[in-house]
Amino acid sequence: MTKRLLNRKTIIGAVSLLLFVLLFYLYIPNNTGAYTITVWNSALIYFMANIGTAIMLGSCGMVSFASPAFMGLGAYTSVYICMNYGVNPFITMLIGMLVSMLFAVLIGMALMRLNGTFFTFSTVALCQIAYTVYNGWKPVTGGPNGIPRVPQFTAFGWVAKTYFDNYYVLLTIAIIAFVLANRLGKTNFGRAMNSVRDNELVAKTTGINVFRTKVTAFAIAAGFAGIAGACLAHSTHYVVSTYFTYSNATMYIIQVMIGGVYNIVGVFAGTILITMLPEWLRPLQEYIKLVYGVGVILLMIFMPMGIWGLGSDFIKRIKKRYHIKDNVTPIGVLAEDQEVGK
Amino acid sequence: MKKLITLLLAVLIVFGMTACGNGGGGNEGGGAEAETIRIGVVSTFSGNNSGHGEYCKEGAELWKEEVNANGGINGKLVELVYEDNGDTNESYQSAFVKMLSEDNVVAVYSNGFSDQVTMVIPDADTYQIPFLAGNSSQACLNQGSDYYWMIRLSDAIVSPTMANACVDLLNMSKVAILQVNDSYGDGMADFVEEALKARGAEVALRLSFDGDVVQFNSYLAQVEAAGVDGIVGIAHQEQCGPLMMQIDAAEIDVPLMGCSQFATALAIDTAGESADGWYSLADWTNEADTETAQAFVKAYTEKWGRVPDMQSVVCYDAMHILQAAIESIDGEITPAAINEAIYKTNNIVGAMSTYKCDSSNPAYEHCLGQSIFTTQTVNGSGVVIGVAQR
Amino acid sequence: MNRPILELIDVNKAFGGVVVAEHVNLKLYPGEIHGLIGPNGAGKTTLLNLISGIYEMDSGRIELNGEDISNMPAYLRARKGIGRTFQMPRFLDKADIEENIRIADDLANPVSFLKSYFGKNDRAYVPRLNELTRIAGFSFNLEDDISSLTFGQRKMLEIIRAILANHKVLLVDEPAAGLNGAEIENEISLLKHAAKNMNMGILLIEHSMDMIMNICSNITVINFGSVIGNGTPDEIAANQDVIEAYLGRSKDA
Amino acid sequence: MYLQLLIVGIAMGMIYALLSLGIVLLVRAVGVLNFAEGQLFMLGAYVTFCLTYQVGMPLWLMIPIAVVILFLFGVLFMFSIYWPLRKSTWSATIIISCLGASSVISELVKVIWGNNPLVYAPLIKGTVKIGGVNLEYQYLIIIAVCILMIFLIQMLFDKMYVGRIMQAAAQNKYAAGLLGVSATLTVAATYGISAALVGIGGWLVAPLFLVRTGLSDFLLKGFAGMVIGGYGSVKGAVIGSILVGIIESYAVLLTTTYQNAIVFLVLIVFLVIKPDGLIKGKISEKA
Repeated sequence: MTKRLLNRKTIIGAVSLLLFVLLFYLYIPNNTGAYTITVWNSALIYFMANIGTAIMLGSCGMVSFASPAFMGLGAYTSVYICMNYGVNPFITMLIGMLVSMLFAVLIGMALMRLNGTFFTFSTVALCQIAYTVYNGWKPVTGGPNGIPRVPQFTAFGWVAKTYFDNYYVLLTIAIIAFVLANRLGKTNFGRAMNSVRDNELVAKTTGINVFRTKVTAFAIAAGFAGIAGACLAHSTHYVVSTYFTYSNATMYIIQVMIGGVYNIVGVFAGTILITMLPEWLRPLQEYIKLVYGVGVILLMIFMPMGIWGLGSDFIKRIKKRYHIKDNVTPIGVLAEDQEVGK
Repeated sequence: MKKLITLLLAVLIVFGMTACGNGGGGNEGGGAEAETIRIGVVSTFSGNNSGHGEYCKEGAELWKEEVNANGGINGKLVELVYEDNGDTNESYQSAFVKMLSEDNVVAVYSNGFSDQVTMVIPDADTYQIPFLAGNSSQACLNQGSDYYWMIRLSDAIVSPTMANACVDLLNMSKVAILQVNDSYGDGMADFVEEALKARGAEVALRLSFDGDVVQFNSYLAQVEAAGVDGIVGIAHQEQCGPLMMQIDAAEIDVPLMGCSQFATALAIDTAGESADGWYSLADWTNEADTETAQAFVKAYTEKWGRVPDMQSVVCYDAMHILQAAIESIDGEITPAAINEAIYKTNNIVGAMSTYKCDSSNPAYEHCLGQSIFTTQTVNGSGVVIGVAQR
Repeated sequence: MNRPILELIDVNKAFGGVVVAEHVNLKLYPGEIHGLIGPNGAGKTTLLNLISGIYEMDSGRIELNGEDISNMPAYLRARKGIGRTFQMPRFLDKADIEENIRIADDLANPVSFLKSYFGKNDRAYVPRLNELTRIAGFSFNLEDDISSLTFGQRKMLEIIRAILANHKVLLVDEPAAGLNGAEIENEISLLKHAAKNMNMGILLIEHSMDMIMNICSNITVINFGSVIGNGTPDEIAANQDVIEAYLGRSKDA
Repeated sequence: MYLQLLIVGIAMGMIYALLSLGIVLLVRAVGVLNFAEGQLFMLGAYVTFCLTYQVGMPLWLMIPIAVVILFLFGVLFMFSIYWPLRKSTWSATIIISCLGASSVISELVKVIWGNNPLVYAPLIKGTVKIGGVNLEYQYLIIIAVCILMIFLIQMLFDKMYVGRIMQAAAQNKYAAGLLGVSATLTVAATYGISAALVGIGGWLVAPLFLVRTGLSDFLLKGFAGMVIGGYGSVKGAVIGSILVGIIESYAVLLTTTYQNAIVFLVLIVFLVIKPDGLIKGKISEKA
């Protein structure tokens, strides 16, 4: 019985993977213009950063505004090493990620003593500090002028010249990030994070080091943000302090919440939606932000679990309507009953 | 179940997205292209700086009406295409790339911030479409792009003029520079400091503040303590008013010189009496006494019911430069041909200045502006006391 | 009898001026169900919190299997083998039942992060969970939400969770409160199973004297934070101090 | 110069205090950090501007009417932003809807009053010299009003029945329900009072910094003041805000480029070292 189940799951998985590859690698780039691709590119970059925010929020239950700070750290580290030592961007990107994570561990050790609102506010402060430093430290960050002509992605003689080339690179990195993060929730560390989110007392009495779990989650989030920042710099060929402002942080948080914090696919949907929304709402002209604000409030009120929550409710209803039963594992029923119940 | 939702969402998103993309693209092009000249304007029409976009659009629309009333350029009517660049740098780039790749325009004007312009200059190169910009950062010229054109005077050119005015006109010898710490302010302050030093004036203090700061008292306490005999201010339009008011309230009685933002109607209006006595090196003032300038102000005020801003006039003049360039083309009007024609720009009289492409100094070749006003604010209006040629 | 699994030696704790534990000594043996009783506000739950490390002691010593754990943080004590349940059952309420069970399994069978990341999602704990749930006399689906269980079932699931975590010591806080008769019967057999078959030492707070007298082999009585009686159920029933503490309280009330 | 910087810092701190008083009120009553408080501050400036110049009311009439309008707006805000989400298990939902609300308020203001800053004449023109600093008279008014407000809030919380209920509501919704008072009404009233309070703050700073949407940027400094002062303490919020003003002012001596960073760095250090703040608030749950 289990085998058959696995088969059905595998088939759905394989088909969706195939469709996914077809859609994202072939359909989109061949059916959109350069402009839409730039929008996709920024959505993919935001998505990478948002994975981190979603891990913090959905798994660990902490609202963090810090992702622009770590994006900046990743971006400037990568660009600095890349431009001064001529190292391949793909390698410097990883260095940027590691530097972000290192800083996150150090900062996290201080900030994770704070609970709830105070942690949130301290990340806002962190974001402000980071922006000020990026804007002021001219020798490294280029100050307010930023660093133009950042090297493009290159590998084995291939250079990402156009936005389409960047799209493939970013998509691949985003997929890797997605796969890495998606599995995280099913590990023991993922469960540790969830118990920290839901009930710290339960966490403590089941042997979970709450402090270390939080710091680690913060570092992981910073890692994703660092990669995203480096991608932003290399794909737009430019890095400047105004990429990493507090208002960007609020945008990221909105994207995550609109998508649905529980699931990374939801986060992806939210990111795409919020990034595309201004494009769709363009006919509204100066009322864009008004409609956007009202929309955000309504979404929070009527679907607090975001798009993902809406989607799973919808599927639940369909299953109920057509009497499709979920595969469940009954516990506590006698073995004989189990046979009969089937 | 999770996979099912995933699949559903992915499909929905993708089709929604591409449908939108195609829909947007489908409206453009086609038959209209042959008869009209399409010029793009990328500006901020939503969010915190939407004022810039409004002024810019009003200037452009005024020009379009004038041109089309006279039968267009070379018999072809002009059509303006607008893109809203939103709040972030990324959305600026998207809007700009959309303009270049999908809107079928032959040239683009944009009044984005300096860092945004810096970001998209490579895109203009890639698509080989002339890009006229309303910013004044030397860093943009330094990129050495073929397609980027600066309408105003570059900071590097203005700064010596400002230093001269400070030293000769206002007798400053020990100066405090108050600058906004963004791409515009920082670049400008560097050049001004250099130019002042070259003229033998001492820069005793250089204080920088963020773009959202409106409380300068702690800075002014330092300025006062330093005992300077002159202040140079470089700030955003919205900051100029409070800065002038606070300097007035602090009774710091030294000659004052500001960047072009200090002569804008908005800054003077908000500062009221406190604006009196400020000198400014301004690209534009509504009191400019040239014939074309007065005609522009009159036409603008009649059409829109308010006085123009610098954003309007820069855009208006950029359109005039394009008009002259397109008129000089014999054959087909292509972006490349227009760009070639801009290289031949010679003494075009705009509302703000005359424009000329001067290839004698390669560093400033793409900077078209020729003159800048020295103004003094008297009784709530900027009086032109001189015009400095470059 | 063999060595005590858990030993409290002269434990003291005060909140501000209020003394909640004073010179408390207690021994808990493996396989024993040890009752902890006392009037309301006597400091029973506080004592559990001190043992599990949620509060820090002011002075004294707690030994687990002869090892001093007095200065260990709560999570390390849990890893060493101290488990507990709460008056109001506590779960990860945004997660499903499986996840709630698996955090206990993670503690019982710790694997490295990498192994858990790349390894297969095995459910080795299911047979044992099945067995325990059958003893507890209810059933559920692993994929259900916690909210689909009744209050009594949740209390029992909490005990099951602690058993699955292979704790050596289990601190149970008022397991019978809010449960009906049948449920209490099932719960008692669950606790007895844990003590007998798993050789756990169980420290039980309960107000229902019936249950205490029925299942406990030893009872400790505390009042105002100090131990006023200790012994077998029969000894306690005859202890004059204890009777006074309870009767005195009923007079006030 | 050190004395001058001190005075300048205190003056600025008082402005932050106006904002942090409104924030602290909500923190005490509903335990929510309102990320749209800055927009309510700005709205106050616009509403008073409208009543004074566009409607043409005299001051004595304008203030009560403005207070009523802002109070009602606060109540509306509460019912649209806070109330539907009060039972949400994610603290983030309220933060997000506040962020949405801040965008809505800013944009509405722009639609109604346009993009350009507006000028609001000060109540008393001119400056006064204190300790070598020329300060606008407006600062003295701000300080006076600030002290008055602290007094009023203390009265409200400690002496009046409603205030005690509000506090009870913040600490234990269940208990507040038992008191027989509709928790809804108290929370609504708190939002109203907070909006009116902060709005009056906006009116006070308008002559100094113009009537403009950027006024909302003071929010973060107001937060910082409240956090340094002690979460939920009224006196603490004022003292903390003044401290933020002073730190910001003295930071100029060290560096101007990193001024902002210094303020927030001090804040983080403060949070980590002394999580309870200067004055321990009624609701502390930091660590």
